[in-house]
Amino acid sequence: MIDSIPALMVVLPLMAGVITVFTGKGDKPWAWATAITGIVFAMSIALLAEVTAHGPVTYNFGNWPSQYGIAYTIDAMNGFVLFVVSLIAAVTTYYSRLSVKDEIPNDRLHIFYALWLLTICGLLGITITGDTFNVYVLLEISSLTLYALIAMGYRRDRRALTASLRYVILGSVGASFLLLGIGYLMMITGTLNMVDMHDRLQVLIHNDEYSRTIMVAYAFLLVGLSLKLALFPLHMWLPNAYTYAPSAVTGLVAATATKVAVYMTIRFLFGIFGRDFSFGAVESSDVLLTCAGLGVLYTGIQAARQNNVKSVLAWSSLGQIGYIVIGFSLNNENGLTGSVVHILNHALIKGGMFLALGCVAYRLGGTRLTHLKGLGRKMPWTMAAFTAGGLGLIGFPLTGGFIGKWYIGLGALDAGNWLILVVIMLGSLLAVIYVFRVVYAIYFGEAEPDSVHATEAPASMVVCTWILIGMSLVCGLWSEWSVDLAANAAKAMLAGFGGAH
Amino acid sequence: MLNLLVIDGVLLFLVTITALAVIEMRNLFAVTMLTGVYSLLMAAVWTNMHAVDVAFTEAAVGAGISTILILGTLVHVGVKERRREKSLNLSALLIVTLTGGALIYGTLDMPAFGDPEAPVQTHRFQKLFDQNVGKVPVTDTHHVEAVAHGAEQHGGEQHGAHEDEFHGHVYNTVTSLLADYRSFDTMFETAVILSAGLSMIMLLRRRSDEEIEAATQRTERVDPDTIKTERMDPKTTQTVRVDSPPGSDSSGADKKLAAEIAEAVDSAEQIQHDAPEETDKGDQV
Amino acid sequence: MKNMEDQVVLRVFSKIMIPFIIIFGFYVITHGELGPGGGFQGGVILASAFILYGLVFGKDQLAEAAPPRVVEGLAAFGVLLYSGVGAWCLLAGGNFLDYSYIIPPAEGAVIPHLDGGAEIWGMILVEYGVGITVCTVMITVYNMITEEAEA
Amino acid sequence: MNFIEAASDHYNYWIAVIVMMIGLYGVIAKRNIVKQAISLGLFQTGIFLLYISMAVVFTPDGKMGEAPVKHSERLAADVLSVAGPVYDNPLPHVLMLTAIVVSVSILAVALAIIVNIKRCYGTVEEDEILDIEAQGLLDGPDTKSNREKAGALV
Repeated sequence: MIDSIPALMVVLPLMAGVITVFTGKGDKPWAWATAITGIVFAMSIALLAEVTAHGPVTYNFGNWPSQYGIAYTIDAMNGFVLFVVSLIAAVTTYYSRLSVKDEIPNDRLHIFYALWLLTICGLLGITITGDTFNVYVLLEISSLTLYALIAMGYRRDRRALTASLRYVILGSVGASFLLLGIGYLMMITGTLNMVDMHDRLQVLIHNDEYSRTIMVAYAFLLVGLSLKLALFPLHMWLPNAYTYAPSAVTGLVAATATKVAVYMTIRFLFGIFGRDFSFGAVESSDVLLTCAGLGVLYTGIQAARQNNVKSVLAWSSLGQIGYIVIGFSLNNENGLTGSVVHILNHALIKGGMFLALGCVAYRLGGTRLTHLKGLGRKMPWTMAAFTAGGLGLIGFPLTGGFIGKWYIGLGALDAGNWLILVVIMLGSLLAVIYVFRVVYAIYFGEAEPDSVHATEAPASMVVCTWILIGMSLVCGLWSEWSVDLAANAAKAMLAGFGGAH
Repeated sequence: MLNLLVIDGVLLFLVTITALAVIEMRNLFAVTMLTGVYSLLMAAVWTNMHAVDVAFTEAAVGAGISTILILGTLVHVGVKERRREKSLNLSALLIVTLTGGALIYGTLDMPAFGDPEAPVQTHRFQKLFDQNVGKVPVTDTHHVEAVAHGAEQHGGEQHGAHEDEFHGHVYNTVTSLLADYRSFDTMFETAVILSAGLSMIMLLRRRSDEEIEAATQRTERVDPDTIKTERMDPKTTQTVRVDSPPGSDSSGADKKLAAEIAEAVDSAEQIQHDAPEETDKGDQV
Repeated sequence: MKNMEDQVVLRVFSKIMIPFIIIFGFYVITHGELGPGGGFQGGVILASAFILYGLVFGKDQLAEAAPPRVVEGLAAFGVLLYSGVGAWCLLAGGNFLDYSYIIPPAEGAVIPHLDGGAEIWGMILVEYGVGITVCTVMITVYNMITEEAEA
Repeated sequence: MNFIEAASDHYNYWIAVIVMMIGLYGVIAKRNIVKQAISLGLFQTGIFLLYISMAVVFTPDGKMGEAPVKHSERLAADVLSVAGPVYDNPLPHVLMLTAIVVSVSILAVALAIIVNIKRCYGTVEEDEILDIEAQGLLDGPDTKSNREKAGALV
């Protein structure tokens, strides 16, 4: 059975998601989804252990050779991302019971959880697959279900609908650009398999054949992926979508969707085109660094101006994506390690903080700054988690957020790019402002009449919040294991495809 | 070849004109009909290019299901597009020109249209078409090394692959690729369709059966959401949440609550109206 | 929709047509191995029969002929059938979706059923999975988009 | 490479690009969200055209290849080892079948959201929606009274 884990990682959430339609009403869909995501999480650990111990694993669907059929290839890099995604999925699913009951019409819970599991299936599938067209199909599964899940926030705030529609339009344009890029590559390589495509491309690049086509394919893939990961000038869909989505959905999306897109970008830049092309033949490093650097500053300022705390965190997510992009655009081992480890830490922190806000929304029906005033005394545990997460966002030493920034900073030093260091510092300063603006309101604000009667959120929700926040603290204090895994992943990616060269 | 190319050219010309008309027409009903025409023309183009399965699908989906879908939407949203924008949006035109220019620039290096020597026609095509790829023995699939880069070193075949005798059993190679070689993709395609259906149910179903029943029994309907998500009075929010799941009760209290809430929401909106800087500054594009 | 119920020609003609459309739909699904067609196209054609029925005879009649709950259940069942075939192959000892294991192989065979018989079975089952899902989802989409504007 | 040669070699791709760009223009420039969703469909169809063009093959003597459905002649040719007809590549067809399905799914979800927007905002014109949002009137839940207020604004 251990051999089948790569397939089951994706097939299990798919089949389970479909079965959820039949589970009926009440807590049954939730219990079912929780069990499945738990199993998937356990499998991801087993897979990561296997990959770390014995190197890349390949799984051929239908036993067709990977160049002809569809194959999954798991190496240190996507093994790690799979672990992150399934961890967040398991925790948010367990968390979601009360929150979802509160925000989604109760006669559709089974459909909600079916879509939820299909989203997870899509995200895991994008991460694990070794076939470029499969990426497109799975991207569409995860996006389609997310559009619907985000739109369901309209029961609480109708702007969820327009946010979701904007996501539909921009997300589909992004996916279409991806499809175009894949089409151009297929036209000149004749294959869809990532490994095969990488080999063929290296030959073509070396012989300087089809160079204009490769260049355009590269550009379109990069733009499409940037849309999906919400890189600075292409970020318009993200803030409102995160702000108005149902709380549990925000927790899941914010922690995973953009991270998976980041992973895909790393895979395309380093794995398929190869770093010699991506950062040598085309000067994408400067473009990416500029966009990401400006993004960090701009989104920091925007975050400090928001009155809805969910929106503060959404903008801050964009800034953190900026750090991750900076990390891998530096094109050296420290930078890439920083990116990968920040994928984990930011997922934990941001997931945890959004879950904390979900607790607030559950008790008060909203997450505006005025709602949070004086909550430090009413909901001590939730607010403590929020504050701890906030410290992580700033990159306070001994928190998870620090580790990633540290390695990205080291990468910038290695690259001799002082400007980036300044940007990271300024970004952290902005983070101090927007985090403490909220934290001040929490502990020193005068409670509004709305929140006088607020009490601590239900234990199950607080515990889940603390699992994520606690893990981020643990990753800050004992960072060796996560950094080791990330460094492994970075080495594998820098070495070309799957570390097999 | 020439006559086929002429047909191709004429059809593509029509396609382009129809696409322009779809964009420029203001009556959405006409736009819907033109979308159907566009799809049928596309289906003709693809038949001409021998993509029969694709043409079949486009005709069924583009001209059939999409049209019904858009018409169903128009029933809800009305058929008139209001004229607010200028006739030509220059910034959009600039973006489009740049994108299109880049794409055309990329085609310059491509193999010519219909080139039999193009990589897509030579690399790995013949075995797929002849359906004699041969499977990897199951015991070999998990081996960790050599798979990734074994291909070129082992003469284009993964080592241990067996010659397949499946040769020519399915006449339609599109089906054999769709349902066998790449059947994993097709499974997700089916899942995409299912998620679209589930999303529609999630977003558009107005009420569950029980709710509809309960609603018809009341003299005046009270939206259960009003009670659940109002935000001015947390005490009622909590009591309602604990005591009465939405839609399960129907009483005068409901109506009274709803009236109160409507009033409260009114005043809240009034406040926001007076002080716009208090409102959320979410990015609006 | 109400007006359509008075149109005798429409009613009679669609009643005649619907069985043929359904037969054609099944033909297209099954014939996908030999000519153009397959689960997706056939599914859409099958759905069009139901949608025609709904358009001409009204939504209530359609709900009677194809109860929404059953339709939605079948949509999920189609995907389950597809992935179930894959899982069956997995349990039988092959990789996921390795159709040659659909009919369990003989003892000790490294690669079973090279003659393609099992492959054909797998493809037909899978095509039916696609067809069922597509057909029922299209009916659901029609049902949902024509849901009353104000509840 | 002169222009005529480039055009005669790639005109099909170019028309695909033009169709795509017409769709993309609609997505960006049009303010009616139904129109945007339809334009998105046009854009995607352009991509399908590009892929399908990729599959076409001409024989050296200038004939078009055949549809990738094997006829009995083909099988006979295999048995007799004579050169059979040249066939188009079925792989892009397969990919585009999947992509068409995806595109109609996106259209369905987009339209579902649009119908809900119409309910809640009373309009499907993007600038009017933005006006309503800018006035901060939609900060409340989706209720009947709120809906009517939004409708009254338009």
